[in-house]
Amino acid sequence: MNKENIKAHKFGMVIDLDKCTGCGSCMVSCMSENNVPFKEDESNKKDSITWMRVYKLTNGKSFPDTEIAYLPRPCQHCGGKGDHGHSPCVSVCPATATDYGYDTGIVSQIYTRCFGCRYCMGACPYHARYFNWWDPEWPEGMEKYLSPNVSPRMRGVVEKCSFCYHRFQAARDKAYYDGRDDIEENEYQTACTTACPAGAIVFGDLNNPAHRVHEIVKPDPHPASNNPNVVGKSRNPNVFRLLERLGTNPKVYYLSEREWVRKAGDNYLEGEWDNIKNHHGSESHG
Amino acid sequence: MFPFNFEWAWDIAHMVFFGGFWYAISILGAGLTYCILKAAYDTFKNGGESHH
Amino acid sequence: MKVDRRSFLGLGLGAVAGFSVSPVLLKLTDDSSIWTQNWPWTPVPLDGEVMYESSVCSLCPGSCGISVRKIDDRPVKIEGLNEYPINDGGACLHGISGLQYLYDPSRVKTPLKKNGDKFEEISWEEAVSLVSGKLADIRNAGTPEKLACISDKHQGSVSRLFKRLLKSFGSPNFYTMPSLESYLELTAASLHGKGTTIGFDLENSDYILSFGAGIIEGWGSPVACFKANASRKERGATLCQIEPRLSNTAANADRWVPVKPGTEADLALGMCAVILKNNLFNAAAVAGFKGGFNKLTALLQTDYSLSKISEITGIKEADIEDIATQFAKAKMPVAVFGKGRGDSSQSLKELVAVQTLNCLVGNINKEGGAFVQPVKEYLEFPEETMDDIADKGFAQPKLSPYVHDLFDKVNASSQPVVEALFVYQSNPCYSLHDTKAVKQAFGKIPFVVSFSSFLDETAKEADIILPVHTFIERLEDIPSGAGLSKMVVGLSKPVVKPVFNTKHPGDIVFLIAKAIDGSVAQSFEWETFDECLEMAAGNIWGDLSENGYVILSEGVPKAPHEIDVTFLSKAPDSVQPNGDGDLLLIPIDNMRLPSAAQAASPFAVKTISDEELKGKETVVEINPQTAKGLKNYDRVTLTTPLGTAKVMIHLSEGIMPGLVGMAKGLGHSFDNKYVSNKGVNINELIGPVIESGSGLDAAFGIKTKISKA
Amino acid sequence: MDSALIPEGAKRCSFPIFAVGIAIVGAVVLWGVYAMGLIWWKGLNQTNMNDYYGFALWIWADLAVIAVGGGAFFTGLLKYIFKVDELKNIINFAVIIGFICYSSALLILAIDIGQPLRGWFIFWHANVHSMLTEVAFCLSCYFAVLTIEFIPNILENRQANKVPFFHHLAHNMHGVMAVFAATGAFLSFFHQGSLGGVAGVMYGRPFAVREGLLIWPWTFFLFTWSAAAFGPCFTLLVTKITETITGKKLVKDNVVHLLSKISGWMIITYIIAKIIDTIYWATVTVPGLGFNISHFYSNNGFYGYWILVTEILICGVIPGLILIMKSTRENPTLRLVAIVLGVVGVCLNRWVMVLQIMAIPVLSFDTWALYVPSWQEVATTVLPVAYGIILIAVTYRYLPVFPQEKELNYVQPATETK
Repeated sequence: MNKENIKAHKFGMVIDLDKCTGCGSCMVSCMSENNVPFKEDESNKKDSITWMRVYKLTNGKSFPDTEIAYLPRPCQHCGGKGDHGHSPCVSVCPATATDYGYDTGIVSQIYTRCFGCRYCMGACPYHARYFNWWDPEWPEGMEKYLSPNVSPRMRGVVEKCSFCYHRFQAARDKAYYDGRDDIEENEYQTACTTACPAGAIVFGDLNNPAHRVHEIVKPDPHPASNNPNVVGKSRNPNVFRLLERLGTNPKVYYLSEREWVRKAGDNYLEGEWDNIKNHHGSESHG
Repeated sequence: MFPFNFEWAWDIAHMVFFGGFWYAISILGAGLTYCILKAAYDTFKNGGESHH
Repeated sequence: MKVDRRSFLGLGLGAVAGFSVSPVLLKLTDDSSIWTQNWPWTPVPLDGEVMYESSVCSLCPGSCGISVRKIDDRPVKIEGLNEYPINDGGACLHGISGLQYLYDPSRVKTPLKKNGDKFEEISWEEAVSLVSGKLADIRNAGTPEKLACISDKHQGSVSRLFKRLLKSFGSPNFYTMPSLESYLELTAASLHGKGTTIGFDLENSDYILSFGAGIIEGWGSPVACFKANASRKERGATLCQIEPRLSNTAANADRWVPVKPGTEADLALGMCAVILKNNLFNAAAVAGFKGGFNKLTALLQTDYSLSKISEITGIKEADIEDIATQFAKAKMPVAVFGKGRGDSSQSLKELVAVQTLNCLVGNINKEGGAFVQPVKEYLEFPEETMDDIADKGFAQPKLSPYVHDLFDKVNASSQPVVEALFVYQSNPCYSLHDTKAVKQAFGKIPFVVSFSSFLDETAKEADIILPVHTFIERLEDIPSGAGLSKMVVGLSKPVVKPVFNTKHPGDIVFLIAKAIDGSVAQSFEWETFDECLEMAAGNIWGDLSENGYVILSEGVPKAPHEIDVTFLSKAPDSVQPNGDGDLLLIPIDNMRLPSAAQAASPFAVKTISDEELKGKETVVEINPQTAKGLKNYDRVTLTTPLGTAKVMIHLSEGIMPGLVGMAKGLGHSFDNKYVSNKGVNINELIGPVIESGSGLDAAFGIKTKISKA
Repeated sequence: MDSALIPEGAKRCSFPIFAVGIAIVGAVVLWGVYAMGLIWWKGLNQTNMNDYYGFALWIWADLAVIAVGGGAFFTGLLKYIFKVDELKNIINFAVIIGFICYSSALLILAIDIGQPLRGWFIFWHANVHSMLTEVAFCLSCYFAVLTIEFIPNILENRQANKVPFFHHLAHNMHGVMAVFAATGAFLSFFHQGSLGGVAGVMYGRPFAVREGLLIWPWTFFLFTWSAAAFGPCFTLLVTKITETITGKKLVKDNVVHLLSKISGWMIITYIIAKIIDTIYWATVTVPGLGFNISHFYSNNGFYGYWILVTEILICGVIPGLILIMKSTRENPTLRLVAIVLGVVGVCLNRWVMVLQIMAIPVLSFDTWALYVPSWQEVATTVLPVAYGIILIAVTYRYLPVFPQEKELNYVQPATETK
């Protein structure tokens, strides 16, 4: 557990919700990259495996003042309270089937280890975790397009977004092969990032000031003044995280110039938002 | 569960948790063993008579 | 010793105890868990050497460059191709799902012949001889013009070969399905002269005035449009979306102006009037107007006054004036037309009216404006060899100007006006209005040949199906850039060996032509399509095969253009919807749901919102005011003059009261349980409305009633 | 025909009647077993659980039976450690009930997990930071303890006891029972607690999360306490039911009164703690995360403040008060009411701590998720009840479960002896 290792990466992404068009490319790119199965009826979104799910947000106003925004939701790869790596899901998994990579900040899922207790799903407020209620099935011949980089999951286990960890491994191996001790920013990009036609997703190392994601997010390395659990809050007034006040410390940030969209990122008591919106994002009273 | 499982770490959490666990197990084990042995002993002492 | 109950009991317990301490249980436990980790019915993809092959996607007119990741000879992932002039890396969900089409359960695996109401497999030889035989009969009867062909587009070598086959055979009846390209060319033909087309410089414009064009709904070349739209933020460009419903484009726009459906043309002309009245037009540009500009001006001042237009469109006078002014005063404004994806029915009045806005502010062939230039033809074929029959037949007038009234003609007459019909890369029985009538027409055509990869709605109506390679199994030139400022032709390459017993459409044409023999065969003296394409592409072939694409035109065209407003100055009427219901049913185009030739993939269907599809039922969108106490997912019956449909409703504040929005692209009926038998096909509920003066099907919706089911 | 097995001097119904009764309940068991088979064979798609409801009916049943099964460890604790000797007259039954509850709990867990054949990974690859790991370990160990506590009673069967070895074994086990009971109490404290911890540590779920002491959220202690408090209620309830069915008085009133009294005081102390916890959570914890508690009880078709009131006041405060006051406690009807309310209350608490947590939206743009269990879930949840009835019937018939039975039913059977 080399928590203090300075060379440790902290991969994360920032998604520009003003650019996102809700087109679904990220969802499908993720599905085909990660051998996600499909079944006859996927219209019940509560049992439809979508590592990357695009939520539709509305400002709740009536015609013609109503507005829509789309919010893509991969696994948030939470660093947990104080960013110590005790993500809500990792800390509860009884069989160490999901783990926190202190060298990458990525929350892994070991399908052959998971025995399907689903505690992690209960613990995740983002519904980023999905259970294989059914055996995965592909129409005859279609299993030929499955990628060897990600093993298809068997029935009865939990799966979720891995930030395309296999792409990181590939990039790392290549770097090692070329005798470099680290990978380049563009060498490791997730499938959703590369697919997004609007270029709304920026992925990189939050620990590396040279990376675009860091430039946009400007994460504050110190715990938030009013909530020691919150670490890595963005210094960009238009950037926020989902449910930041819970202290889950996601590595997925969102960017929007629309106030109502930023407000939708967290929960606020009467009047709270107005007090804090000016000095940005979502302050916490925790 | 055992030091040879790779999750195992000699940290406080494991020592406390499995300390408690193995402690309980050994108490139960010891207790049971005692009862069985004692019962066997009594059985032969009283020549298979269930009354004493 | 005698085994009494007591010692038996003891033995039993002993046995159990012995077994439970033996390693057998442990071993079993371990093995069983290892088994669950390697269930034989959970596939394990084979590993191998990783390769990337670049090609071009032809699932939609966007024609993006794609990079296909392969493991040995297995394609496993399609991604956008970096540095490709159209999409530069990005990709849409349908292109990414491309591999699912390759293994689609509804693929036609070998030539099929209709026998009764079932299909039976036949050999290619038999299939070709059946087709050529029938064609020979038609020709010998001296009525070659009774062979008709429907293709998705008229550009590109494959379509050209079909056209060539018809001409050398002796028929002028080559039709294309409605598409944004066709509308761009029609509009250009009306205003700027035949043979020209229009492109919009969205990526440079600073004020985009969109009349319902679904710029992020799949309009034109989707990925390019996504990029242009996304760059607005940096460029400080404004998007004003005029549309009755809060589409994704409207939601993403800087300004959304809800307009009464079908009044867009009047709004555009109303804005023209404002621009003229307030002297906001570009005098130099207007000086060049032909075709009765004064007449038009007069017309605009009288019939398109602010107050009138405000009433017709339901938009405040101030807003109309404001938008018109902003548009006219912008440095690089552009007005964009083509409702939704721009590939369904449109009114020429609306298209021309919007383009006239561009003409008035003089942004034609200016950076960030509308580019008008001749359609770039990059292919050269030798003259067809025509015999007398061919000459005679080809000289006949075309049966009808557009594909939809071709079917009207077929249905109208008692004896067959069309003896044989070829259908390539299109699905009229699904995607044209009033599909029932279209299917009826197919029934009346004695001999229908489908060149399709899938057993889709149209293929099902055919007598012979000649299955063609899917887009990643074949070599083809893909002209692209629908609606864009640049014209590009890309080269789609076979990245995988054909999965089934299919052929390249071009090669099939050759086989048929050669089998008909005579002058027809002489027009097709190529051995393979590859050879033919190399010849036809001629001077650009080198670059095309080298780089995978050739840019035909880029940047502001130098070509001079004319502006002729005759069509508008004749004061054409706006179309009115059919039916008598109190509500108006309008189609909703949505990026996640393709509505044309290609059905959605299982992945795409998985992304469809449960506000559009729930289980097997279509969910329609209505405003709570219209709903009158109905709740989300209540079931209602939709009734239009064409029929009824049971649907669920979703209450949305994003749609104008009085409207019922229904997603396009649902209700397929072919053999793919992941995609078909889900919801209703809106084209079964909406019938064509022919626009006087253009003859186009301009139905933008249909009156409907809803009643609680 | 089975008279040889029936305890000496005890009156039992005729075997055919007994057999018929067992057969009827057995049918229910078979139904449950069929559903269980379906689930193991076809997987959890047989349930109505989904990605929002990873925890559902079963986990509630699991927590509930463990809570009401708490009577065993608590009674044992009082009897063997605190030497409350009267309780020897009910301890056997308490142990049997506990045995039923815990075996059911383990069975439910075996059905609930998606990969039953890998279930042992929870031990083998244990993550000691997970409350569920603690549950699994303590639960199975404590089940072993219950089995050990149950064995002597079985060996006291008329026939078994004839075997000298069994006779002595039973005798010796009674001898050291205090050691087992102590271990059991220790284990129970931790698994009851960690079951509460399961919810309390979910800091992604504002409705569940609690602050606490060291690694243990307050729910940890509340669960242990509530199990100890309401467990005896369940023991008494089942005793009452058995007495009604058999038409015999089986446990002397002084024993019942004593246990009721202890239970009463436990309930009162628990409910005070629970109220304080609720108030602190509602006024400090949750607002700090941006929620009004109204959020948890509105805008949905089922969960309202009624559930909070029912759990804490009607099924907590009221039974507590009834049981601590001599007059009400010794009134059979009121006592019964209190006992029933208590059992309902603790089950309701477990329901809230499993299903309501899952139902509540946390993301501001998410919606309430309500769920209705499938028949397979219901059947497998009913299964333990039926199995419990059968086990009680059999043990009552063939084992000397109630030491006072003979005495109470010698002179004038089935009447109150005051």
